[in-house]
Amino acid sequence: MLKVESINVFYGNIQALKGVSLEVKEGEIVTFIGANGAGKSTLLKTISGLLKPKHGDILYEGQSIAGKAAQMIVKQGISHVPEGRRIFANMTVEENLELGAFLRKDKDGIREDFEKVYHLFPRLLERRKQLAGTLSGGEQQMLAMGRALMARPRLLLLDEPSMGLAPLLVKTIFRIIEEINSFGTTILLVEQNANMALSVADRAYVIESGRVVLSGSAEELNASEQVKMAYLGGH
Amino acid sequence: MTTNIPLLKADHVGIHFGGLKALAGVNIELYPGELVGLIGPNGAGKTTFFNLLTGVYEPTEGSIVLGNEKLNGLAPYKITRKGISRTFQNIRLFGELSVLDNVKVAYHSLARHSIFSSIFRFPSHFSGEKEIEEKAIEFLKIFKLESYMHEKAKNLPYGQQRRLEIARALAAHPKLLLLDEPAAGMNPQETQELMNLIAFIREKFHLTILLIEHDMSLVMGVCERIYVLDHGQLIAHGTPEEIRNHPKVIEAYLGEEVS
Amino acid sequence: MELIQQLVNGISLGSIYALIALGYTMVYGIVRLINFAHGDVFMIGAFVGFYAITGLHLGFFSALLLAMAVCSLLGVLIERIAYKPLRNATKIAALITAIGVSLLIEYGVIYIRGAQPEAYPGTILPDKKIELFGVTISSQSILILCTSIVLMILLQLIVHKTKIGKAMRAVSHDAEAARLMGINVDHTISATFAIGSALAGAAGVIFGIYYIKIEPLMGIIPGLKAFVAAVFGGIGIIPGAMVGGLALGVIEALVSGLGYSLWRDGVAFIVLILILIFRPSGLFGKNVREKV
Amino acid sequence: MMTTLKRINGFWLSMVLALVFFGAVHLLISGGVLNSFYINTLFFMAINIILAVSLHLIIGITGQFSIGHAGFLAVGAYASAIMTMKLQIPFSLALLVGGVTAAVAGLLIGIPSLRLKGDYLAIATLGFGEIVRIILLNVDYVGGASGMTVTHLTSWPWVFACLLITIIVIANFTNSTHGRACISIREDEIAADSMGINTTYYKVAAFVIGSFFAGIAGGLYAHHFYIIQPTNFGFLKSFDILIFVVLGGLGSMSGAVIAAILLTIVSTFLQDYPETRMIIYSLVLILVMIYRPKGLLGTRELTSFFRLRRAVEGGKQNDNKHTVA
Amino acid sequence: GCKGGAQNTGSSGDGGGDTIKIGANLELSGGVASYGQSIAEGLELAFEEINKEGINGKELELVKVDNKSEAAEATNGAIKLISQDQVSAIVGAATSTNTLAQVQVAQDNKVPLITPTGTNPTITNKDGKVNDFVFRTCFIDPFQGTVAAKFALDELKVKSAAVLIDTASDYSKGLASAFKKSFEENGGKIVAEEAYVAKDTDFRATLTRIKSANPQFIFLPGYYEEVGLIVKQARELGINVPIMGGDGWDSPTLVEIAGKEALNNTFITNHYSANDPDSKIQEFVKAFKAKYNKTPDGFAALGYDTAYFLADAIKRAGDADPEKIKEALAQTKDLALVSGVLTLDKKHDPVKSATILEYKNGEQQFKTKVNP
Ligand SMILES: Nc1ncnc2c1ncn2[C@@H]1O[C@H](COP(=O)(O)OP(=O)(O)OP(=O)(O)O)[C@@H](O)[C@H]1O
Ligand SMILES: Nc1ncnc2c1ncn2[C@@H]1O[C@H](COP(=O)(O)OP(=O)(O)OP(=O)(O)O)[C@@H](O)[C@H]1O
Ligand SMILES: CC(C)C[C@H](N)C(=O)O
Ligand SMILES: [Mg+2]
Ligand SMILES: [Mg+2]
Repeated sequence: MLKVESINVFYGNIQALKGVSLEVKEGEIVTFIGANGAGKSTLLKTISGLLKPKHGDILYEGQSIAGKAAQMIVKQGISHVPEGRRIFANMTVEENLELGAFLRKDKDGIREDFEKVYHLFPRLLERRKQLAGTLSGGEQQMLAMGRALMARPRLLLLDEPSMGLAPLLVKTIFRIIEEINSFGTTILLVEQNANMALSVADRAYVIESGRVVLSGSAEELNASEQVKMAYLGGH
Repeated sequence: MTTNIPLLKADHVGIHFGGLKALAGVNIELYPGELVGLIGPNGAGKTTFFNLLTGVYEPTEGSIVLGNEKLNGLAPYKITRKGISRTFQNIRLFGELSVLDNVKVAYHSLARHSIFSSIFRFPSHFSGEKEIEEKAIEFLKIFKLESYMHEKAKNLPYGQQRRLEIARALAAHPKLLLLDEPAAGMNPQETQELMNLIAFIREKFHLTILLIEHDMSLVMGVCERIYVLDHGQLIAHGTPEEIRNHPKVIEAYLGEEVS
Repeated sequence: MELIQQLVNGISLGSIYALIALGYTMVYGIVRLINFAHGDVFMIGAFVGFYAITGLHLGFFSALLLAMAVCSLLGVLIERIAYKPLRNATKIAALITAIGVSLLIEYGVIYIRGAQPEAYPGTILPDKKIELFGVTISSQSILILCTSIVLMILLQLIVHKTKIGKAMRAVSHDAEAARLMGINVDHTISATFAIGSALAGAAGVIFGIYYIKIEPLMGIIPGLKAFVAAVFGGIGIIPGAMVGGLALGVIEALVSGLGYSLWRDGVAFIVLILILIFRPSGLFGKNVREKV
Repeated sequence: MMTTLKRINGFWLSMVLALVFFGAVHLLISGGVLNSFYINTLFFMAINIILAVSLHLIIGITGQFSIGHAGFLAVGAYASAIMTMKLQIPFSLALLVGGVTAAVAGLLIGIPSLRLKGDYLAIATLGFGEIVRIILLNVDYVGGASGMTVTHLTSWPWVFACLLITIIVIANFTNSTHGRACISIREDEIAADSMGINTTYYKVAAFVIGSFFAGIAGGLYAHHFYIIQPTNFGFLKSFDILIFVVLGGLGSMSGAVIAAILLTIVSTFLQDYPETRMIIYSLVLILVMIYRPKGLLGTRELTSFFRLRRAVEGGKQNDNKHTVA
Repeated sequence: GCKGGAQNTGSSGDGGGDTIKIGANLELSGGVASYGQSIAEGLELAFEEINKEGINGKELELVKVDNKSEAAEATNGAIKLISQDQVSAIVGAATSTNTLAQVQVAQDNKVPLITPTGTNPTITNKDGKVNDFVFRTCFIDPFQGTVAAKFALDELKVKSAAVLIDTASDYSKGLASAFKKSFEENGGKIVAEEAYVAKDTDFRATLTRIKSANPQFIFLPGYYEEVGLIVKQARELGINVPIMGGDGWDSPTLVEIAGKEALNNTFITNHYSANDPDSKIQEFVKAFKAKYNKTPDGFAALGYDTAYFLADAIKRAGDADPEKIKEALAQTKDLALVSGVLTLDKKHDPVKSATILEYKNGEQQFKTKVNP
């Protein structure tokens, strides 16, 4: 479904990604783990068109999307839930969700998806008219995910959805990720919380200083000594 | 729990922003030398509590007492000079300043030389600046940051930035150190290193530490006591063991199975 | 009676400020840039209207529309050439560029047509004096007031109810996140400048008709006043600009009416500073404390 | 100790260079080699540098976005002109009075308005500058709108001394714990506050010092220009000063100096092309900002390009006695 | 200061060659550009004529500087003319304020400064002392103000007046006080005194105040741009009493801004009238029309006259040395010019007549000529 072919990405003179390649198949949950500053967010931003790769290509369903404008990529069915949620704080929950469906014209479909999102996140239904900036961190995360779902994506990019969340909420969020996936949305998940991420993912990549250093099925990586040492903590 | 006189006593503290009651009736006592955790769901008011302690916001109710001095209404810099310093949930370093200068700033209140002596370069300027510089370098060594000394703070890797922030906070000579989610964005291994560092500085500087964290392995691992906030109110406090099994905490925060 | 007449004077002056302030505040609200060139776009609008009326012999409405169209184009052009390259630069750099653009427009116009003033023909819009209990109201000033109110409502509707308005607000809050929603940030910002500048253009024509005299530096003072008005009401807030403009006009008229006409601008600025000190985000602004 | 010694040496070296420059120009002037047109330009350049450096302390170092600097220039100009023209007080004292009056104005306006941030502070200072202008416009004692005629007293030694003192004082201030405190406010005010920095005090201090030197510049300006009028001190003048600071590179003192020199030359040179002068000037502004949005030098100092230690650091100076004693 | 002056004296004296440089520091753009442009046209016409014969074998060369109608620019311009162009004398500026901004420069550098139209008395005299390098070609405001006051009382038969002053202009302030003094001395009553600053556009609040004071007459000594707006807005507010001003009104722009209708029942004092049958005047009008294809206004005439005033002095001085020119200028006597016969009094002020004009349907109509 998505194929990234040895891309290089720069911030000015700093090279953040060095020849990264990867593949995501339809219906999978693929996770990316790696230390701070490894380049995980950069990778997602490049896929969703916020950054342009200097070399290499990104193929989505066989077509190249590398360097295309972000709004074109959204249109093709890739939604990105950015790091730090980035909800529109001065707008209501409902308006945030409406913006998620910005490019869509099918009124009925949008209404259906509203219901779907509210079903998935009943909390958001309660807070429909509340300004998003006054939501708690967990609620904001739900809103960010709901907003992305409103575009009816076929591929969902999630950047550290558990960051700064209470343990209880982390569990909820991961449950929802699996739920979304079970409805048929493919998911590319970036996480610090490697334990959790590996527990829901089918496959995983490990990234270090802009390079993919390891990849395999989630079980394989979970068992790998190298990964355990670096990312899973002692136990 | 080394002595019976609390270092810090927050008595019925609360604040509201417009209509929103962010904190209400919070009672917290910290004893010299303790390492205490503060946990709770997002938006529970943990950071806000730090902001009240450090004078960023003024409490609308209750009193905060450090030693035997009331802190209510004091400007943040005065509170810092009385002995509370902190790190921030979202790192707030002085990005354009060098790593060394970041620490030097925290030493500022120790400087004896006046603006005039600096402008006219009286001897006191040189001796004062020299003292600051030596102290700051000493500090960077403790935190193993001396090799980055002349680097701009904003160019440091994330983990080092967190470390520098703690170093800077310590350079202000606190009795009480407040750490707001120091492990956020760290992987388990980095978190482990951080735990060791915290334990180390507590010993070395005879600090009292109050720590906000969502990473339960860290909180349960190092804290002697834990306070739990929910919706601006204290819902529990006790030892890690007590908190882990506290029904209210499980319901509001930890969830069914404890990791 | 005199007091009421002064209020009338103040409101007509204030509605011109309001008209310019609307565009100012809208652009600021979306891109957080003090567009110092706004007053000069206003001046261009006045001149386009003038030439349209005297040269092309257009009527009021067609001249107005033409001026609005030219100005919105100009606004978009300014944004593309001078501000867009600086989107990621510091605010202050953008401010300096804005000052540069403002000077460029002023002196460009002087270079092209000279600095001499031009007088709008007095016959475009009939001006009837309406006498009410000894108070003289000109039909033009009523028209100006109505125009600004209508435009304010329209603008408020655009920003809050339409899709492009939602896009604008999204961009103003977080441009990158907006892009992830499929919003074309460049187009949205262009639209903002187009609408804001069209308003300035309209204000220019109306100013010309009301005050007759136009000249290349005419945008500086009204631009500054409108800016003050926008801040007064809470910059970025559309009804705030309206209220700020009217309040400024009334303050000025009252100060002059008391015989202190020379202190008029001084009082306006003192009120501004007091407002900023006691209500740092203006009358209608929400006082958002930085969350730490 | 060694580094201190080195710094002092560096300091004396630059002092010697400065004095050589001073002497050379002095000879050129008294020898009649420079005609008054060039002298005029030179004085303007120096006054502009003082203004640029004083605003640099407020905006570049402390991060307080003030765009009413012409207000302090005006206060200094009028205060010193009143001293010499109305009260027959010697020029040296008049200059000092100009500086002190401007500093007091800076204190009065700074305390309430420095609580504001960013654009709002900018607007408040802009308003303040306008208020100063309007007050001067309405005070008949200083001639109202027609202004005050002032005798020509500004001479090269005065200009040079003031310039040197300004640079030394502001550089010394910046390169000390006090300067660091100011920079930390610029970088993150809340964090600075939480590190024990009395942010209000330092913001006001920077404002007062900046205003003081703007006032000194005002004294030089008034006694150089034959006549001072409120219109000379409108917001466009403030913008001019702001432009020096931003164009040079926010946070870089040498940048501010270079920008002041370059722009003075540009606008003097352009005087011969009155029709296109402002057009070229504005294009220069726009293009520099587009291609170098951080200004000519960014935050770097000129000295860092030569890998030298900062030239102006350290030492007790006799020169300071002129203004302080 | 003085050194520079001594030095250019030298260079313009011997290095001057075949031309004598004369500076013109005028309002060629900005708020009162109409004055400066007229003066420049008059000057250029006269220079052409004078250069046909030459002065003592030399030609006059005009170096123009645009002061943009701003005082600071006027000072700058004077400095530039003296130090860079090393002119032998400066003509300008049109307005009193912009002339005053150059007085100190001229005095310090010892270069003669002649304003063709600056009518404020303090230009040539300050604190009872004559500025020995400063001259003018026109009458002064105390005279102009008196003429206006007498006209209002005697011809228009009004008893009360309001005065509206442009405080940014020394001319407006001086003329207003001359008017007030004379009006009150002769039995009139000033019922309102209000002020504005140049560049204002909305005067309705102030006019409303004046209206409620119910004056029979308004004296409005200002410049044409603001005057135009004021007259228009006054009429809009229903103020229909006669309004009178000085030479500052004289510009075609005034009519465009105020509109013909509003200008009815308004009067001004001025330097000359192109309709005056005097032969010297008609000759000038003809020559001017031939060159510029329009009727010269008072300022063009005064610019023209200033050139001859200066040429006469240079001839008598026999040299382009600024000091000598100054001496010669001060001794000017019975010089026949377009705007009347010019004799300088001890204060360097000419004694000349004034003309009163009335606006009818946007046209200036000659009313009377008043001799001092
Ligand atoms: N806007 C930027 N400008 C310059 N460098 C950047 C920028 N954003 C990221 N970088 C650099 O690129 C590298 C990769 O950053 P990225 O944000 O992709 O890391 P990450 O793996 O997502 O880390 P984290 O776990 O902290 O989110 C880092 O070295 C970072 O410093
Ligand atoms: N300056 C402010 N203005 C308005 N509301 C505020 C402000 N600061 C905090 N709040 C509100 O107070 C509540 C408590 O916020 P706080 O940041 O203390 O939560 P927290 O416990 O630190 O959460 P997290 O774990 O997500 O950091 C939230 O609802 C927040 O939106
Ligand atoms: C050109 C004239 C209208 C100038 C006027 N007489 C003055 O002294 O200012
Ligand atoms: Mg990331
Ligand atoms: Mg928090």
